[in-house]
Amino acid sequence: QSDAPFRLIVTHLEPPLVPNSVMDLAETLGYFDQEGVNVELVRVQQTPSALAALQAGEGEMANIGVDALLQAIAAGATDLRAVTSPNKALPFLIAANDEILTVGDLAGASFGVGRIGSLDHSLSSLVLDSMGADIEQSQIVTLGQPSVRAQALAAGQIDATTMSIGTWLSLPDTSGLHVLVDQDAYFAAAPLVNKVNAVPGEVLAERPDDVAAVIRALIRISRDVAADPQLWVDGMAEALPDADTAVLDMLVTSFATSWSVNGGMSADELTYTADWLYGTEDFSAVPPLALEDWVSFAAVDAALASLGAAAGMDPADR
Amino acid sequence: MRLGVLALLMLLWAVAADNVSRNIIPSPLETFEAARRLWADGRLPTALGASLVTYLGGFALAVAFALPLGIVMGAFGLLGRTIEIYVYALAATPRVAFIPLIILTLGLGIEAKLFVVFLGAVMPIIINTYAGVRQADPDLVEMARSAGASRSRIFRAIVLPGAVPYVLAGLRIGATIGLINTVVAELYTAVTGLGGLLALYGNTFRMAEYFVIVLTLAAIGVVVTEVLRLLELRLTRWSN
Amino acid sequence: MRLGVLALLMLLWAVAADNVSRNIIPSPLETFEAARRLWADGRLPTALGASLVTYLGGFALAVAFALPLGIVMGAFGLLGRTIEIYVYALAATPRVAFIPLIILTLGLGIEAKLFVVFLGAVMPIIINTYAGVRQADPDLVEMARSAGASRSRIFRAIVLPGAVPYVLAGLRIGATIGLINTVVAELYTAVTGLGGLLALYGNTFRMAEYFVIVLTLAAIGVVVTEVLRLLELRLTRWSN
Amino acid sequence: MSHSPSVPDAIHRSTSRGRGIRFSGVSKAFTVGNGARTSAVREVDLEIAERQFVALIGPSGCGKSTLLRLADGLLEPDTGRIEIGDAPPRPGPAIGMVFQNFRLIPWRSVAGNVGFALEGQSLDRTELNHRVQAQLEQVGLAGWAGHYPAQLSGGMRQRVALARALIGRPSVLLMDEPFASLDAQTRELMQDDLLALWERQHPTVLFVTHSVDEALLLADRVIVMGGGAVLEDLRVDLPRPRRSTDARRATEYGRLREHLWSRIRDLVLADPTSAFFGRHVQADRERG
Amino acid sequence: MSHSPSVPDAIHRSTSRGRGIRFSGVSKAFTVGNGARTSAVREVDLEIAERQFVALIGPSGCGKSTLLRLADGLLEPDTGRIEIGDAPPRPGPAIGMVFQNFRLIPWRSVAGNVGFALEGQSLDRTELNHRVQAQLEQVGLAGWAGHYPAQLSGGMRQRVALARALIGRPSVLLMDEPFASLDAQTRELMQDDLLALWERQHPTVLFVTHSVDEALLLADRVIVMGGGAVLEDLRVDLPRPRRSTDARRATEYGRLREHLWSRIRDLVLADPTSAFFGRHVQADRERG
Ligand SMILES: Nc1ncnc2c1ncn2[C@@H]1O[C@H](COP(=O)(O)OP(=O)(O)OP(=O)(O)O)[C@@H](O)[C@H]1O
Ligand SMILES: Nc1ncnc2c1ncn2[C@@H]1O[C@H](COP(=O)(O)OP(=O)(O)OP(=O)(O)O)[C@@H](O)[C@H]1O
Ligand SMILES: [Mg+2]
Ligand SMILES: [Mg+2]
Repeated sequence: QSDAPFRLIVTHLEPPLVPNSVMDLAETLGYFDQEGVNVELVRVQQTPSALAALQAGEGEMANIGVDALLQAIAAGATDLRAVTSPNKALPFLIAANDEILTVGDLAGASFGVGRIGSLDHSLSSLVLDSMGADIEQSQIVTLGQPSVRAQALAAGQIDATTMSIGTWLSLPDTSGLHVLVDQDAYFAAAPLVNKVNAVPGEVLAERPDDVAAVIRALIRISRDVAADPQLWVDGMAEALPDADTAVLDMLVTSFATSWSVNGGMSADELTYTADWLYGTEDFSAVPPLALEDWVSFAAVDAALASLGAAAGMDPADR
Repeated sequence: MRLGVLALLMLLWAVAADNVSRNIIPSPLETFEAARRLWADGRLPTALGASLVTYLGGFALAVAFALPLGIVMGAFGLLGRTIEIYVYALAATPRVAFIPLIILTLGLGIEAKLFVVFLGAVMPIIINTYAGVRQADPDLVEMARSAGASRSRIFRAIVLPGAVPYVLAGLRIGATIGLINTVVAELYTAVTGLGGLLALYGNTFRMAEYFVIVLTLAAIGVVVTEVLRLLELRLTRWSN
Repeated sequence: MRLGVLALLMLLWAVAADNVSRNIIPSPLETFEAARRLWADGRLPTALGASLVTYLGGFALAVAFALPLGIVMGAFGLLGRTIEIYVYALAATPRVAFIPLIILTLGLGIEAKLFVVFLGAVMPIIINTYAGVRQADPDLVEMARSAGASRSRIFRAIVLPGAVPYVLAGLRIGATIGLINTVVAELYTAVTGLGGLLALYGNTFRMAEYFVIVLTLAAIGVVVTEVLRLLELRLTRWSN
Repeated sequence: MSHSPSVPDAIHRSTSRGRGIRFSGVSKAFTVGNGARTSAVREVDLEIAERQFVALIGPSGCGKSTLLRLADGLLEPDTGRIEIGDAPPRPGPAIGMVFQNFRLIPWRSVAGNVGFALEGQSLDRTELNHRVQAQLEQVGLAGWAGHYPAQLSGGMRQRVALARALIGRPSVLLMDEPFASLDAQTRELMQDDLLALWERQHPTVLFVTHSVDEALLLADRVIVMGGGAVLEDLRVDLPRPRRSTDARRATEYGRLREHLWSRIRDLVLADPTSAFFGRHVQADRERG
Repeated sequence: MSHSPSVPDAIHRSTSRGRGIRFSGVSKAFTVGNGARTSAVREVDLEIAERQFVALIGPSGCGKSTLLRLADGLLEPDTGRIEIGDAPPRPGPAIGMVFQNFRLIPWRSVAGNVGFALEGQSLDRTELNHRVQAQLEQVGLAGWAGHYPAQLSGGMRQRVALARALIGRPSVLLMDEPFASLDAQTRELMQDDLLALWERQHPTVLFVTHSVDEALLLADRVIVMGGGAVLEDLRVDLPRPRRSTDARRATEYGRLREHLWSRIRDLVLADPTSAFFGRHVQADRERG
């Protein structure tokens, strides 16, 4: 193993209120150290910065959206590979104001999305479709950043939008708003992997042991948290002194089956995700990739070989 | 001469495109192709139109607000000294800090966008106009007083023409920042126009298209500053 | 006088906090509490330090680059006219367009941040310096030539001092934009400093903390422009 | 034209009768640098009757220009009071001022500079142009209306300043060496024009000059200043016109001239507060 | 001090011997507005010997200032050639220039303005200050070294400009009405100083004046310009010193004076290209 720090690029600024926080906790709770890898978290604001940094050699691994990874590979960064996913599906929900009582009421109401054709737009469309509503009946308002969508909802400028549960819970005042489609229903309707940890080919070739060690650490902490939710609550409370423990308790129950105890790399889920993405508008001009052209199972398999596969929530099918 | 530099830049670009890894820089040819495509399918004209409305509208508002304020600040010394510090404080506050407030009060539509452009363009114009007015030639002002000119006539005939080079430099800077803020506005409030395309192609790594948008923005900047240059030539004819 | 305006603003703020819905505007008291907390737990000082290094470093680079360039553009008319259009084009190109290139070439560290700040601050200083140099009094320049002054001495003794008000206005604008770009840099490259805190509290809707950061940024802006004001007073003593 | 004046003309005639100027205990000091103050005008008491033509003379830096700016209401006195007619001075076209350093507006043409003084009044465009053109002819710049100040010679600039001061048909004329940049012959022409105007319109004139001969040619009264104060106040009781050699040979002329010369020479050389005090004086030097 | 000049002094002495000025077929026109051109200097052929004191005289706007700027190398002639000594003019402290409009640097003190001309040379600070102070004393501004131009009277500003031109101990002096803003007595003082300097250092002097008397007092030779051209070139063969009444009564003085007067009056009044052509001339007007 190399002495150089292994830089893991994340797109959140402090441990987020979702299972992705295992990356932060693995560092603060010493899981990386135990695996003998010197991990340094590099925080950037958004996926494009993370990807640019990864390609510039400013980091060895980055936690990014699957859509961005597929786009980047199609645009020429052909050596990037997804190797693990500590938090396959971000827990999204659809929030709306109190005038919208059912998804049917969305017809004619305004609905905030990032961009036309962006992932959240396509996902919301999929979810609403499965519930018998057509998002195109709503008035689509493109708003960019998730926090802007939340602000716009809070300010009464739109009637509904998709956001992560973390964003929802951090809204200071949700009076007059409610959750229209909760995270479980959302995931059930759109069972997609949306974030993965990607590495460039060079790192895979030159530092396979470090990559495996990082994945091992992430799998171990995921398993420990799945077994003992209080571990997550305590870790988060330590990292976020301002956080409300009641909220953490509530969140951890809802995450009970969301931990990537096997590295979060199910070939079926990944294939399904890619297939679905290639059907969306953003990818209309992008030639589809075969699974092996954007995923590498070797590292996660090496980790599972030493740790053994866990049964239950996180299928490790190939 | 300018064309020579342009040719040189094109060459540099081609070389850079060839040598920078991972297709981050598209080649001039790809970019040209993308431009043709975007123009033909109507996306570029539509986005350009939307952005121009935002940009020119916000810039016009900024000029209409900043010129009088800068003049008044310069004219009434006490007022200027009192509020300049707040103006600078406001200027130094990142625009993103205001986005929530703007959404709350102005919504997501054209008003909010105009306001973001306005916020960006207004500061340089105020600061330069203020500086220009304070630099008025005291001898000429005294002469005008002696001729019985009213305060407002002194302003129109002496102070303002004397501040023209400052105001023009302020307009130049304001115009460039206003353009940048047009993109910001289109990203942070309802996503539209060139800013929206920039986000789209940036997020989906279509670098050729992305470059087309960047070059379009640069071209708008050039056109506006050339217009300002003509204005300057007209206004400073007297000094040869 | 200034303090009076300050008191008025505080009052306005308190009223706004009470009346705007959904806690978008925190009350002055909450904000003060948050400031105390952030200061005590060391987050604010650390972030402030990091941001100041980025800001002042990038601004210094911008000054060191823009002043000579503006002077040279103004001094050699042909050169100025040739490159000004490119300068304006560059100025009008949104910073975000360069972020991927910057990360690719300069990485995520302090170099990239300094460069983003530099990019923002450099334009107003160039434009104003250029305008100031071109406005040099031709009679004085001729006098200096008559006295046998070399080109460089004419510059140091006549043209530059004459351009001081322009340069100072340019520095003011550059300083404010540099500060804004400090936040941008801290958001788009490795997240640190006040920009990082701003994003953090903005994204998680902790508005009191958010306001603390905004006010801190405004305070930096005020301090820097006050320093520039002192500089101006020193440099323009001769005109009372 | 000459036998039936238009209504605005009549109005101008009526305002253009001279008004007296009164200084009572007027002092003015300027702050320089580190709070030090230079006294420019000290305790001036002076009463100038309406329609009087008064020359102001004195060594360089003695406060002449400052006194004129006070009289125009451009500076507030530190102490004392100034009145024009019965009221404190109010700057305006009714008080014509020729500044020592011209003060032309660089971005206005010659015509624009001259017209500036009239723009406050609601004259129609043609009337204004007409008057500007007439005034430019008067100062010999008829063909230069469209030129900018930077394109003029020194003497031309001074004549533009002169035209600007005169165009308002002022009842009080304050002139700070208005002919200093003119060649002697053009200067004579302008002097005669000024006297003719004075006799026609009867303004009160306060005229700073560096030339004793010019003072004696033009003025009813010569005031000598030194160190900010009024040192002497001489009546000039010479018959007009005074340009002829005969007039200049009059003993009264010679007496006044000699007196003023030596008075100012003493101020320049013998006054211990003078900048030239102690300068070697060629005692045997005679003057003609 | 006086019997053992320091080395730099010796150098200055050696450069300060006059050099001749030669104009051969020099013309200069300015572009005004819409491409029209005003001719300011036309076909001037003029040779000024080294150490000569030449006065330049002529009506307002006839091209005197332009000729001086050409001689200083500040303007390139459109046609013709100018030489100072054997080479084209090269601006520098060895050619002292007093501009008609002073051109002081507003942000420099009086001392800073005067010292400006010397800063190109590698003088040490004390030597420079010493020379500046001496020069300021010469023009009667010893106590004003720290003042800024805006705090000076018109005559004081002119004297600063004078000091700046003289401090380089120039071998050629180009002076554009250098005493126009001075009272008559201070002007005499400065005239005498200039003559003394000329006799001591022997610069070549080209001196624009509006006063025939000043020209005849100072110059070896008087050039009359009109409409951009040299119209007359008069030797002044009067004995020096010329200030005394006797000298002025000499018939030669009277003849020259009368001749120059009428020549320029004709230029101003009788020349059909003159701005004042056709102006009513009081034919019976006599001059003294
Ligand atoms: N703005 C000013 N600031 C400071 N001092 C001033 C100012 N204006 C004039 N002074 C001083 O006041 C005194 C009188 O100046 P003033 O211009 O009235 O003289 P003057 O009689 O017109 O001289 P000149 O004949 O040389 O024009 C001078 O000592 C001058 O330095
Ligand atoms: N920069 C310029 N642009 C255009 N015309 C000019 C310029 N400088 C001088 N002129 C013209 O050239 C002519 C001669 O000007 P110059 O200043 O040499 O006259 P002068 O003899 O010095 O007059 P004065 O005695 O009034 O100072 C004038 O008609 C003037 O209008
Ligand atoms: Mg004066
Ligand atoms: Mg001249």
